[in-house]
Amino acid sequence: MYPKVGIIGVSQTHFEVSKARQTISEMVFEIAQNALEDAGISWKDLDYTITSSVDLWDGSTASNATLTEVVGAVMKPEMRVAGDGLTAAFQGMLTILSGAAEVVLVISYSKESMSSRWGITNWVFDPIYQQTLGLDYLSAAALQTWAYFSRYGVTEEHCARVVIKNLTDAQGNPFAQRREKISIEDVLLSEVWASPIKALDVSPTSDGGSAVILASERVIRERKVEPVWILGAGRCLEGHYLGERDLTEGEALCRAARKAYNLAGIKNPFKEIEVAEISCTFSYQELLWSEILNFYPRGQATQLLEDWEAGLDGNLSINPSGGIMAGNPLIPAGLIRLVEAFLQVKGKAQGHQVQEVKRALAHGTDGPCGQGQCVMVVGS
Amino acid sequence: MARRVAIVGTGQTKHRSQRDDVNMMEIVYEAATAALQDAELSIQDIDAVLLGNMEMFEGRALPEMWCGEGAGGVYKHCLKIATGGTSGTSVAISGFQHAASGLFNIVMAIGFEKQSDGHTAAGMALTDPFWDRHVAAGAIGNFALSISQYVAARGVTREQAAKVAVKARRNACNNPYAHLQLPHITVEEVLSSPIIAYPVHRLDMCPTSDGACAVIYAEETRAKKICSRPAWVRAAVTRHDYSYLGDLKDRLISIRTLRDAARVAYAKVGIHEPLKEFDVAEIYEPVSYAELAWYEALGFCKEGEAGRLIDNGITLMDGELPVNPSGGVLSTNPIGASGTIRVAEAALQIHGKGGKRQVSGVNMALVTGYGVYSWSDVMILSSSPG
Amino acid sequence: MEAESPSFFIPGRIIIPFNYAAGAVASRFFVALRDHSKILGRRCPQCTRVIVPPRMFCVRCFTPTSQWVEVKSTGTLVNFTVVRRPEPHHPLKVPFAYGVIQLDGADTHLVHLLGEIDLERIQTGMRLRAVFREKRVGSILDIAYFKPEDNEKSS
Amino acid sequence: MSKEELLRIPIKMDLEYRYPTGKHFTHFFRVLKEEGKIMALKCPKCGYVFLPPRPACGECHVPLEEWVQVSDKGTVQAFTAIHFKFFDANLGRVRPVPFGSALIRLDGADSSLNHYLEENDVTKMHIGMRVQAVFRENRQGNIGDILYFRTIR
Repeated sequence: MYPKVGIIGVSQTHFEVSKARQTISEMVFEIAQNALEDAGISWKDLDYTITSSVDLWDGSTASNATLTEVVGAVMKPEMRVAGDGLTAAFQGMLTILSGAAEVVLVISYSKESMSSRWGITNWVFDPIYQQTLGLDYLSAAALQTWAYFSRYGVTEEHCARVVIKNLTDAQGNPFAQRREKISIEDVLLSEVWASPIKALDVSPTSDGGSAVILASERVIRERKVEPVWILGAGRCLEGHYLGERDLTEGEALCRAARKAYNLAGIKNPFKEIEVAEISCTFSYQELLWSEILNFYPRGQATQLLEDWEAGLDGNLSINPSGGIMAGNPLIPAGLIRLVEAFLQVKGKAQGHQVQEVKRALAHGTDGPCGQGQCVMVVGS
Repeated sequence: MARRVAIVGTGQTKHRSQRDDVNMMEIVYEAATAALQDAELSIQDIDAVLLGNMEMFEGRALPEMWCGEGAGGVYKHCLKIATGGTSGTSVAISGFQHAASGLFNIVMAIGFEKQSDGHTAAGMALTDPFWDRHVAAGAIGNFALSISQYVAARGVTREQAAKVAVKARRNACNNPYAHLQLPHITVEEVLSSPIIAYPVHRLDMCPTSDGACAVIYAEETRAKKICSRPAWVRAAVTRHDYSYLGDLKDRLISIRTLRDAARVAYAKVGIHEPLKEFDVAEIYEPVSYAELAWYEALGFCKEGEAGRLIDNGITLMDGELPVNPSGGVLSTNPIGASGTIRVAEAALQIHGKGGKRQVSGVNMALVTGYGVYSWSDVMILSSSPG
Repeated sequence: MEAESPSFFIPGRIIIPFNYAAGAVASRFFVALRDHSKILGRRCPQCTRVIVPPRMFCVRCFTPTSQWVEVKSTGTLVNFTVVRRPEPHHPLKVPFAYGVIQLDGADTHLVHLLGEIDLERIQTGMRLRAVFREKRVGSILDIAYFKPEDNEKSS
Repeated sequence: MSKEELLRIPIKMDLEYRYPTGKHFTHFFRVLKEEGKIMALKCPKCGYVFLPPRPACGECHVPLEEWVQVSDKGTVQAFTAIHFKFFDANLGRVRPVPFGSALIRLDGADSSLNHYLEENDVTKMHIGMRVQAVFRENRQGNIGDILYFRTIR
């Protein structure tokens, strides 16, 4: 991809069930300050801020309005992407490519402890045909799980192993929320929420957020910083009505990934990418998305469990941070994946660092059953 | 590095207080297909679709999931921008940035709102839960407070404000899409309409509308092929300001966000005498008094002279600088679309497709957006790529 | 530094009665459900699919649909879930089931509730029949649920 | 076509939120509740006194830590009386009108507080008018502890 945009700094909060000691604006200020410090720049260097948040999650209208001073946007431009945080990073990249800015703060957050995750996601469904049926992200995901299971022979046990894998990896991640040691039986015997999805198949609700600082190639050269470059990115939406979607084919993700891979010049992602941080609110999604991202042939993502369990995931590590399964709010989850991808490429991922990461993939999703998808490939 | 970009097509719905014949997603479809038709493009030609809307007004979370279908966003790059009242101009600016970035060639930006589905005033009063929500009375309350300062400082009269309200609704009669078309409205009528919040009379304020508006951007080579007279985007500037209603000392009087955005945009294009150099302006005036305040901030006149501008008919259709030939927000207000409509109407004037509201020989057009507690967007469109 | 004091919580309850325009196409679909217990679809002139519930335009072709088609109130179950975690927005008490149903005569699937059904014995491929509510108001819930076709009067 | 019945789908939103007051607002509301005092935050760099308090100064971008007590008396910067009825999602019903409201700069603060006036007759309001906070008897630790501002001489 030319011209280039680089990531020069990142930050994330510790993720917690509730950050009641902070208001949203206090939390966001902390995230922004830490990102600037990480990038070694000051507030005055910022040309543009992109926020990502959703009014209903925040429980107020135009909720970014109460954040102007803490995101550095007093008398400066701010744009809010009302959805996935990784898509906000995409918008931030475009802001630079279009010449509108050279240094951009992208920040995304959510406090799920303030409301009810399933109650809010019911309001995503169209009010005419779906909302009054009581659908939410959980019941929709359950339909997607069955569709995936029945077409490709994946089982509940596979999904339980995904949970174990993530929670084990999360033990190396100082920011992770859920790090307890549990067994496959614990997952399989946990309360059924919407069959076949059980309580422990679902990422816990979480408070927190993250930020990245993007900069133009000119600024990066001038400041002589070592960035992580954005090599490619793609975003795609698919249809909304569940009955009209093929829930196992993931057409939106397929197209978003194709676009990102093409821009990054990637032909075989499994070989050419060392780390993938992908957004999985539900355990089955790690397997499903891994196939659609073309890491594994269709129906064979369970191989990633075999590889991980044998300690042979050296080719491509998926969610070494423990991912969303260890606790990230839905809206910033994609941007947190980008932060993790950055840390891996920089070699700064501490306890969960994968060796010799040249390229990493970040994935974000919003909407029911991955209706909206965003993929970004970054590298040194 | 960035590419030149122009608006090559626009489409609007017929805006009304209540559209029962279409749902929220279908109203988006109506605008999208109208814009495609105007540009003589098919949905396959579009690389990215961007939506702008105020989600709380219809109680939606991620409305682009449902309404993205109507926008033609299925299997495309599609996302939603929301920045309060400036959502409509923000999504237009995002659309411009998408096309200028080099990653997308033809981009559609759509603003929409279906206010009849919800309670706009209720949604609007859901400001921050700790301070303003307790007392806030939406945009009307905000403006009423701001206007009390403006009137005291500048001495504009309620008759002068009413003249703005009259101009808008009369201009709207030339616009087949406008919501409030009142050919015989008079200053007296505005002044005798009930006070909704001192000193604002009902007819000083914008209506609530159902509607959607789409604009299509194309990068230079495609723009020239698609459109015989493209409306080139020459500047797009955003300024936001502090969080709480009481934060700004002199709200409409200085409106520093609009002043600064205009200063930067004018410098970029080389505008020195806006009243002379712009051929038309489509500005976001949710209330009559605001238009007068914007005249000053945009440099159409000296401070305190806005009343004279309207008294002398400078901004009427046949004046030196027609402001809002479309009828403006005062005539049509589907909030998430209101800013996008400003952009579309300005582009329409450059395209020469303004019909009865066409101003002759438009080469340079000014667009503004307003939202939240004094956030501003300024765009400049021109018949010349510069 | 003084010890960090615990937060208060400002309770906020957002209560807004929304009233969503169904639009002409969905209205006619609901009126047929309400007045005649009939399920209507729309045909896309381009891809010829019969879309149920009907749309004003085909999402795939971005073309207005052109023709009303009545479909059967019977169909085949293609996917389902049994919901056991209660939520205030649910229309039924848990446990209950959602089904994705291929209606006879339709080319798309319908998402709806399943009822009069043994939740332990739901299987894809089951034949289902719509059960209409007695008091119908013009809503997708005018179909109360779908029940197994061979299961007369329920258990 | 014109005779076709057009339907609407009613869905009532009723969502519960718990907004934590965090570090700054907790202090403000605690002092308001327990001591009946109004506190504001001062920027260490430019000296601007913010009310409502907040984590940072938007011009200087520095964290705000220095609490200063401001007066319960202040000056009206902007005023109105609201006459239109609207559905208050917070109350779940229409808010009673008319009511007076104002932006009030409390003595010692630089920004203004948006609050109710006791007065709802605009002919008795003006910019520069002096007002004083009237507190609720049993204060609970939220902005409603100030009932409204009454006109003083």
